[in-house]
Amino acid sequence: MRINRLLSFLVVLLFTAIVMVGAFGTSWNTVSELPQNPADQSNIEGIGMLIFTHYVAPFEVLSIVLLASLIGAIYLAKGEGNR
Amino acid sequence: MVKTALKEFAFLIPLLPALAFVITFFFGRKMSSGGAIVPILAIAASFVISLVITLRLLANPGEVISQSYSWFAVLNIGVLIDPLAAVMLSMVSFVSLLIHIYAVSYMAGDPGEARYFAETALFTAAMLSLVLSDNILQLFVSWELVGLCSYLLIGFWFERPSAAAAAKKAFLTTRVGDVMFLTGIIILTSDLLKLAGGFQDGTYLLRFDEIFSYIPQLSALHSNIFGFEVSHLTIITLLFFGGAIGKSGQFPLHVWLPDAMEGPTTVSALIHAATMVTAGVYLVARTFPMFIAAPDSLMVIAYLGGFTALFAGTMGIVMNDLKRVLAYSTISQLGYMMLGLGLGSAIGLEAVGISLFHLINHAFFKALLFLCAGSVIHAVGTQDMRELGGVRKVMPITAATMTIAALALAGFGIPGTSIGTSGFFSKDAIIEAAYLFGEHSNNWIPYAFSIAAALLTSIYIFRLIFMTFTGKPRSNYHGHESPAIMTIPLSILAIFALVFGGLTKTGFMDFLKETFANSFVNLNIGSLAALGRNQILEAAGHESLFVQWLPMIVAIAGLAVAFIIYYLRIIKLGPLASMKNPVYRLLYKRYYQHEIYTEFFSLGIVYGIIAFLSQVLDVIIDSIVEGIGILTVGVSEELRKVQTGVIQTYATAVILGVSLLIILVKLITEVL
Amino acid sequence: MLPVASLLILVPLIFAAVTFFTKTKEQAAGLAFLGSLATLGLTLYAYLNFDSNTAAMQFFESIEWIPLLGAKYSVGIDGVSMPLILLNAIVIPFLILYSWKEEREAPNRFYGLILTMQAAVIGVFVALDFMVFYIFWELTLIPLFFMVNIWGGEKRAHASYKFFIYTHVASLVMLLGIFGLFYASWQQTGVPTFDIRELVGQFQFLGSGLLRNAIFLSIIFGFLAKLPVFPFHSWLPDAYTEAPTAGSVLFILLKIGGYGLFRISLPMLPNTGNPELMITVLGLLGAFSIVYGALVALRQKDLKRMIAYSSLSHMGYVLLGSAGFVALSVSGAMFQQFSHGLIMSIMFMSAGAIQTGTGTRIINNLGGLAKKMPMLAVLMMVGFMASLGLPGLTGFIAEFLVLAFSYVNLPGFVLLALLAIVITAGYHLWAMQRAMFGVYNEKLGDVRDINSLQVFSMAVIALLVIYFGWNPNPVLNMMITNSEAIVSLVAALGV
Amino acid sequence: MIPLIFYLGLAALLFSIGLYGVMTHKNGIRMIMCIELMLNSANLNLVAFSSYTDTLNGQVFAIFSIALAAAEAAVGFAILMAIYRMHDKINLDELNILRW
Amino acid sequence: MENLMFLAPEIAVAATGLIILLIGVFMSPRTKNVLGYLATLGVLAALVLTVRSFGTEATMFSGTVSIDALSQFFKLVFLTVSLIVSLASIKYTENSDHTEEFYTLVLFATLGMMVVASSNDFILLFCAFELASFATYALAGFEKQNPGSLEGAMKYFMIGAVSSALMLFGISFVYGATGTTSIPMIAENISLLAESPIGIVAVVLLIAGFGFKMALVPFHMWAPDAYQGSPSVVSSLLSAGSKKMGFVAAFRVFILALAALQPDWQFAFTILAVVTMTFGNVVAVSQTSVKRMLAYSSLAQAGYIAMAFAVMTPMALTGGIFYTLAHAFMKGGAFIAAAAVVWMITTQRTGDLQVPDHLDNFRGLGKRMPLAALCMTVFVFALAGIPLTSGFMAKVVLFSSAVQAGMTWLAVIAILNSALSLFYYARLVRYMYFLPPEGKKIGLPFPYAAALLLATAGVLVMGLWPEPFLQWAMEAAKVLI
Repeated sequence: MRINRLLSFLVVLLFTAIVMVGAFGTSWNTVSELPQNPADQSNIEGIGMLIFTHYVAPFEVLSIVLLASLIGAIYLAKGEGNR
Repeated sequence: MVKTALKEFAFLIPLLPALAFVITFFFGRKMSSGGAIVPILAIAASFVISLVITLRLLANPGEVISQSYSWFAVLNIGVLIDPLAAVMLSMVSFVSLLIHIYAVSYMAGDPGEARYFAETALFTAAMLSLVLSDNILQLFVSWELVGLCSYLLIGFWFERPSAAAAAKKAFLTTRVGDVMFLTGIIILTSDLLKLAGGFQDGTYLLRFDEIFSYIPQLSALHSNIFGFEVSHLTIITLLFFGGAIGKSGQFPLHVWLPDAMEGPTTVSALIHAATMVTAGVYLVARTFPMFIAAPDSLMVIAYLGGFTALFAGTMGIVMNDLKRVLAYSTISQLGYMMLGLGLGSAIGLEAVGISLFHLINHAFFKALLFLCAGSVIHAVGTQDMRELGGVRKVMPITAATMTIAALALAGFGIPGTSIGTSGFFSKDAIIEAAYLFGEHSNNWIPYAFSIAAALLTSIYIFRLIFMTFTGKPRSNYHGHESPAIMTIPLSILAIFALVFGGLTKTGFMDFLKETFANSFVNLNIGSLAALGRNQILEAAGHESLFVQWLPMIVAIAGLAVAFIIYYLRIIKLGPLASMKNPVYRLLYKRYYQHEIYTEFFSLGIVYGIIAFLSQVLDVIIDSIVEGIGILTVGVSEELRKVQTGVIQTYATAVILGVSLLIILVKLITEVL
Repeated sequence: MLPVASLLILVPLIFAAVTFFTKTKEQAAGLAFLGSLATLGLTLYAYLNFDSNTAAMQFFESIEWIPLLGAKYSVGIDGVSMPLILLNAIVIPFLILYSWKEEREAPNRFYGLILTMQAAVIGVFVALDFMVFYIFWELTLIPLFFMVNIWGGEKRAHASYKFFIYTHVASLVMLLGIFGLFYASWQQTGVPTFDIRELVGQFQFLGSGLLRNAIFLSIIFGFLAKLPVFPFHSWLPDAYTEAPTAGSVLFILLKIGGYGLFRISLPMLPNTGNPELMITVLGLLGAFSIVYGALVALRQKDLKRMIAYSSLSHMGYVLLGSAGFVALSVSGAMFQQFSHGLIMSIMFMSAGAIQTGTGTRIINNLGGLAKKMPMLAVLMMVGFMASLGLPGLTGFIAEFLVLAFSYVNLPGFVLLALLAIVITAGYHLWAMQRAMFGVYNEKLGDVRDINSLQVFSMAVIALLVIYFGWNPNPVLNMMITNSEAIVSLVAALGV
Repeated sequence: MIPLIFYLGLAALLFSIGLYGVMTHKNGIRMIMCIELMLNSANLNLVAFSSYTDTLNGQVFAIFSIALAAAEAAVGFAILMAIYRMHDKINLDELNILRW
Repeated sequence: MENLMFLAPEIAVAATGLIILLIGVFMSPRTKNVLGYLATLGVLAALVLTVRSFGTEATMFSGTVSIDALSQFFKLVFLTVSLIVSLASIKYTENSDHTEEFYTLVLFATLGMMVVASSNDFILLFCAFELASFATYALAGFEKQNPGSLEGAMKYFMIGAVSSALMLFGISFVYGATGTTSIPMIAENISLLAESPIGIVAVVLLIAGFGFKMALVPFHMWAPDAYQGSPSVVSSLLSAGSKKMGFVAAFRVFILALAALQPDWQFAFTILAVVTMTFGNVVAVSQTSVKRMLAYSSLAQAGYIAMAFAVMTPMALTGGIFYTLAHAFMKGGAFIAAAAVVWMITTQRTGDLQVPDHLDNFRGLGKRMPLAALCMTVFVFALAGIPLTSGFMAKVVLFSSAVQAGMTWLAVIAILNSALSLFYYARLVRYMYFLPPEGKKIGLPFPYAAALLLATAGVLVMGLWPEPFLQWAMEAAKVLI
């Protein structure tokens, strides 16, 4: 198990290194200035607008996702004793 | 031209016996005597047709009967009856007829009677077809069919392991020769194709006239074999001769012939004495123009023929089996015939005449010898000479006819006159030709061979006569004379053996001279003109008396030796003729040829190669294929363990995979 | 005119489908026999309406199938395929008769598979589109796989896998070559097509010599492995030996390797990058197979295994004749296929009869069977003699044509092949002598001769062997016409 | 201004920690927690990018992703409960009747 | 207002799922069998709607949903699988108390796959992906009394969760570099991603995410366990359906969005394709559980399909897309046949009950259930690529495209693999037909028979007359190029 841990650690280290190299090696396009005071302007409204207009399809799908996982979770978690 | 009617009947000669074969094969069992009457009638008809044609040709010199039908591809089936074929046809159908008649009695009561007659009918058909074929391929086909019949008939009593083994041996040994023959045909075909520049419509590639017309070009083609420039014609003719060696039991492929005596005696008489074994001689005679143009091949034939004549004779004198003695005698006589042909380099095309003359005469007296032997065996029930003796008393006709045959074989007659057995004229002609050859080329070896062989011939045949017919019975047997249906053929043959040679001596040769002299063969080989200048017919009688008498002297000497030893029994051969004497043992064991062939060739070399090929190569190839399968399963068994069943491992694999894939892709895209 | 080519596939297939649903042995065999007779009738109809003086395709049909890939369902018959169809159509009815009285489980499947196989093999022969060709090519595997596995000998599983996978690999390699040909031609002409004749005709214009070599070699590999010849024969002895008699005969009738050689490889051969080299290699493989098969057969103890190796030896002639590349040598190779089918059918039927009669195939355990099985002995003799190339029987004609005319181009290899003739005679006679002649081996108990149906079916085939040995023209002429067409494509080769 | 790369580095680290957890822990609950960590590090990335590119898609995505993570956890725990009922333990490395 | 008619198939499936859920509550276990037929009808309706919608194109919901030939083709695939699975499940869920849950989940999973096929935005794609995943997690563990089923579900879930995290991580980088989640927009703003090292990282992370569904080595580890452990009908759905979801997502994302990074992912897919098909086939050789064997065979098939990415010619894409449909029939049918055998073994209580899909339990199937054996034979021969089956045609197009593109070596590897696969398929046939049965003959229940015949018909029709399917596949491929 110890060896496994070591191995896992090395693998994760490798992965981290790769992602880091990728992330650090990229000159990201960023806005020049972040808003100074985030509290000033809320983007909740924007997000809400997006969700209910542009992303209405994912939203609908998400509802079904929740329903599906609900059914699945209930079914699986339910004991069979009450039958 | 010969009348069309005759032409149309020519193809019936082999076809009637073939038909007889079919009828006998399917219905023979339901007929009396195995349906023997069908082949007898058919062969009689064939004989009549042959005889009529022969007489016709005799009356109209220079004419041939020739028919060709397309067979397949550029090859044909056809009939060519020239003097050479005509005499062979007549002889074959005649002897075959007599032997069939004889066999009715000889084979009576045998459960396989119908099979016997079917097979001999087939044999006769094939042999006749061989003789009258107008192309080399048909000849080869018939050649193989007679071989098949020989195989079937040797193994006629297949329940006997020795018969089955002998049949196999005969087939295989002759097969070696056949392959050479076939190779010759193949090389010839390909050469002709090249020379003719492809196929021409309307001509059949392998017809003899077609082949002969290309002889000059063929002899001009050369190939380099092991550093020697060899003419293609020489190669082809030697290969043909290879076939003849197998079929005609020449050294070194003669081993099958003595064993072939496992078959019924009638078969030995018909196939292994009179007809089939002479097919080799006939082949060489048939294609003689090619041989004439290839003198090297003729030399080989002469030496090998002469040697075989002598060599077989040496073994003949120690055999105790009645039929085996005759078998070795056959080999020896075939050697004479080959020798006669080989002397063509001295006497030209006339060699065909003298050889064929001996062939025909030999057919009569050898068939007679065998039938007499058969008669003895049939009556007495044993064929070991040591158990016989005094048979003359119970079988006078057989004894008389056999003695005549023996005289013919030994070649008794009075030189310089026309008095003598048929063997005397034909064998003397060959010996004289050998003498001419010696004078011509100063090479006396063939002559020496032929004289020595003549001595041995006389010894062994009279040893046989004396041991069988004179003295006291050496075992308890109950003999009786054979019925008339057997003795009549004996008598007929005896007459022929006695007088045929004397009657036809010059006529025969003249007749055969026409074979290649007519327009059908266009031989314009200038260089060959010199070869035929020693004409034996002219030379006959012009040699010194010694030369004329020498064959007769050695024959009488042989008779005397046999008389002293086996009739008077003055000299006891005890220690000499025992296995302790190495020479005797060598001879008795037939020069260990059987052992050499089976142990050395079939088992040693061939078996070694096979063992190598089969076990090593096949196993290697097979294990490569199987190995891939086994390897895959093995790898699979190991590789499946990657799937440990532990989720953590799975996750590790995913991450490791992602990391490595990124690195790999990065590396490769950087490098490319 | 009937659409014979399609019917020849459909009729056996339909009968096969119905046969699968029969209940009793008699129904199954009878129906299958009817089906095979119908096929025979159709074949004879085709044969009688066939013009053997032209190399052109006859009974041609073509329907669009997959336009996207240019694949069509096109079928037709010419002188290359006609004799092989004939062979199949002739032997199958007698095969069914032969096995009529044998007891076996699931007779409906047995006979159904025979007919399916027939349909598939004929399908290969009539196909003129690579796609159709390949489909039938592969379909021939399945009935045989089932055949060996259900009714085969002891090691049937191993044998059937080996055969199935080995030849499947070879087929796939061939498929790869077909792809190469297809795309190279597509690139060349701008039109996709799988038409065999068109692609073969296009072959010479394609790409570099190397590409053409690669295409040629990968396609011919499929054929050589199916034929098979040395060194691709490993599957053969096992499969032939373990198969039931009918299966062995079906294997024998599976002449698709040689057919592909004539139909596809030979016309391509002169246009490969190194035609001389190819011819040499093929000729060598052919000649070596002849010798090798004979030598290995000599050592076999199992009768069927011996016959299997002898079949390998015979197939060497097909390759040698093809490599000889003279019209008559190619015809000889074609005729060898035809004659081999007939001869080997008899031989395997004999071996099967011996096995059912005595319970063993080991030659040394037999002996003197001729006494107990006289009919079999006669028929077997015909087969064995034909197999060893005795003149007057079909085998000789084929071998003579191959040897005599291949000699023009490949003298050395022909001489090599000639060496095998004596060996061939040797093992045939040895087997015959040990099995049939000599003293009867009493250990075998009371053995009965083959039944009358078996006699009849074997006798008919034996008579055909004799008939075609004397008169090969009914099939040989069309072969010659077509091989002349093949060879004439090739004047450039300079042979 | 905090450079974007700090967020990215943090997210990468969090992700790696989650990964390490999944790879080494035996306990099912801990593993699911580690997966949540990974999902959240991705969310962190999304939000950071959203801010720094001045687009809202990322934040919307993050919201969806959180919802999905919740559902995922629900299903995961349900399966885990079923396993617990059966084996009375949730050590996932002992679940290896299916292997090879 | 959007024209919802374009989404009619999805709506039909979703509605059917909801209706089943609703009315299932009020039904007794006995009458619940009707639900299966209802689901089948719903799927069939959706299938008809999909086929009728062929040829229409639309983008909806602000460009997040794209209805085109590609999505329609894959909807066809998913609905076909769903149809087969629903049909077969009628028997599986017979007399079960949880029929409605089962069918709802099946339908929702199908819905998720269908939405993935038409999603044109990463957010939708991810959500739909997860929908299909969550529904199938629960389905995989549906036999909660069966340790195998739960174990399979757990492994599936764990690796699925890790993979979705990886995918999300990858998407985040793509989003970061391009500033958008919309697939067409990404393609426009790709420059930074294409030039930076993060591009490769993102690509491989996405490959890992999709590769989990496609079951490409080394992201496949869950697949054999989950396929083996799950109820066979669910295995059928997983292997024949949700696997294809990975492919359609990958088609859209890599070819449409990340076209600029083609060298990177093309190379990655080449490696994965070769490794996957080889690993799958080699390991399948030594399997004794038929479902596990089919799982490995499924890996191999995924490897073949992945060749489409490696070759990347129109022909290859056509072949790959065609292959997905072909594989849906073959593998879907094969798992249903396995389901039939498992049903037989468990009801007859004969044979190896521990591993009901053990190869030994297939002994003499040709005699015990002739139809199932025959169909199974067709499926495995199709998987092996024997002609007259869909598998052959698919391989012809796909492998030949590799030759066309000059990647002959890839075709050779694929072909050798294909030959190797014959080994284990033939072994299965041998067990079914050539070994003696252990037990008596029993009738095949109608649902299984119907599903098997449906799949067989699909396999044979695609093999005999592939032209229309090839045309559709080609239309779909045109969307990508």
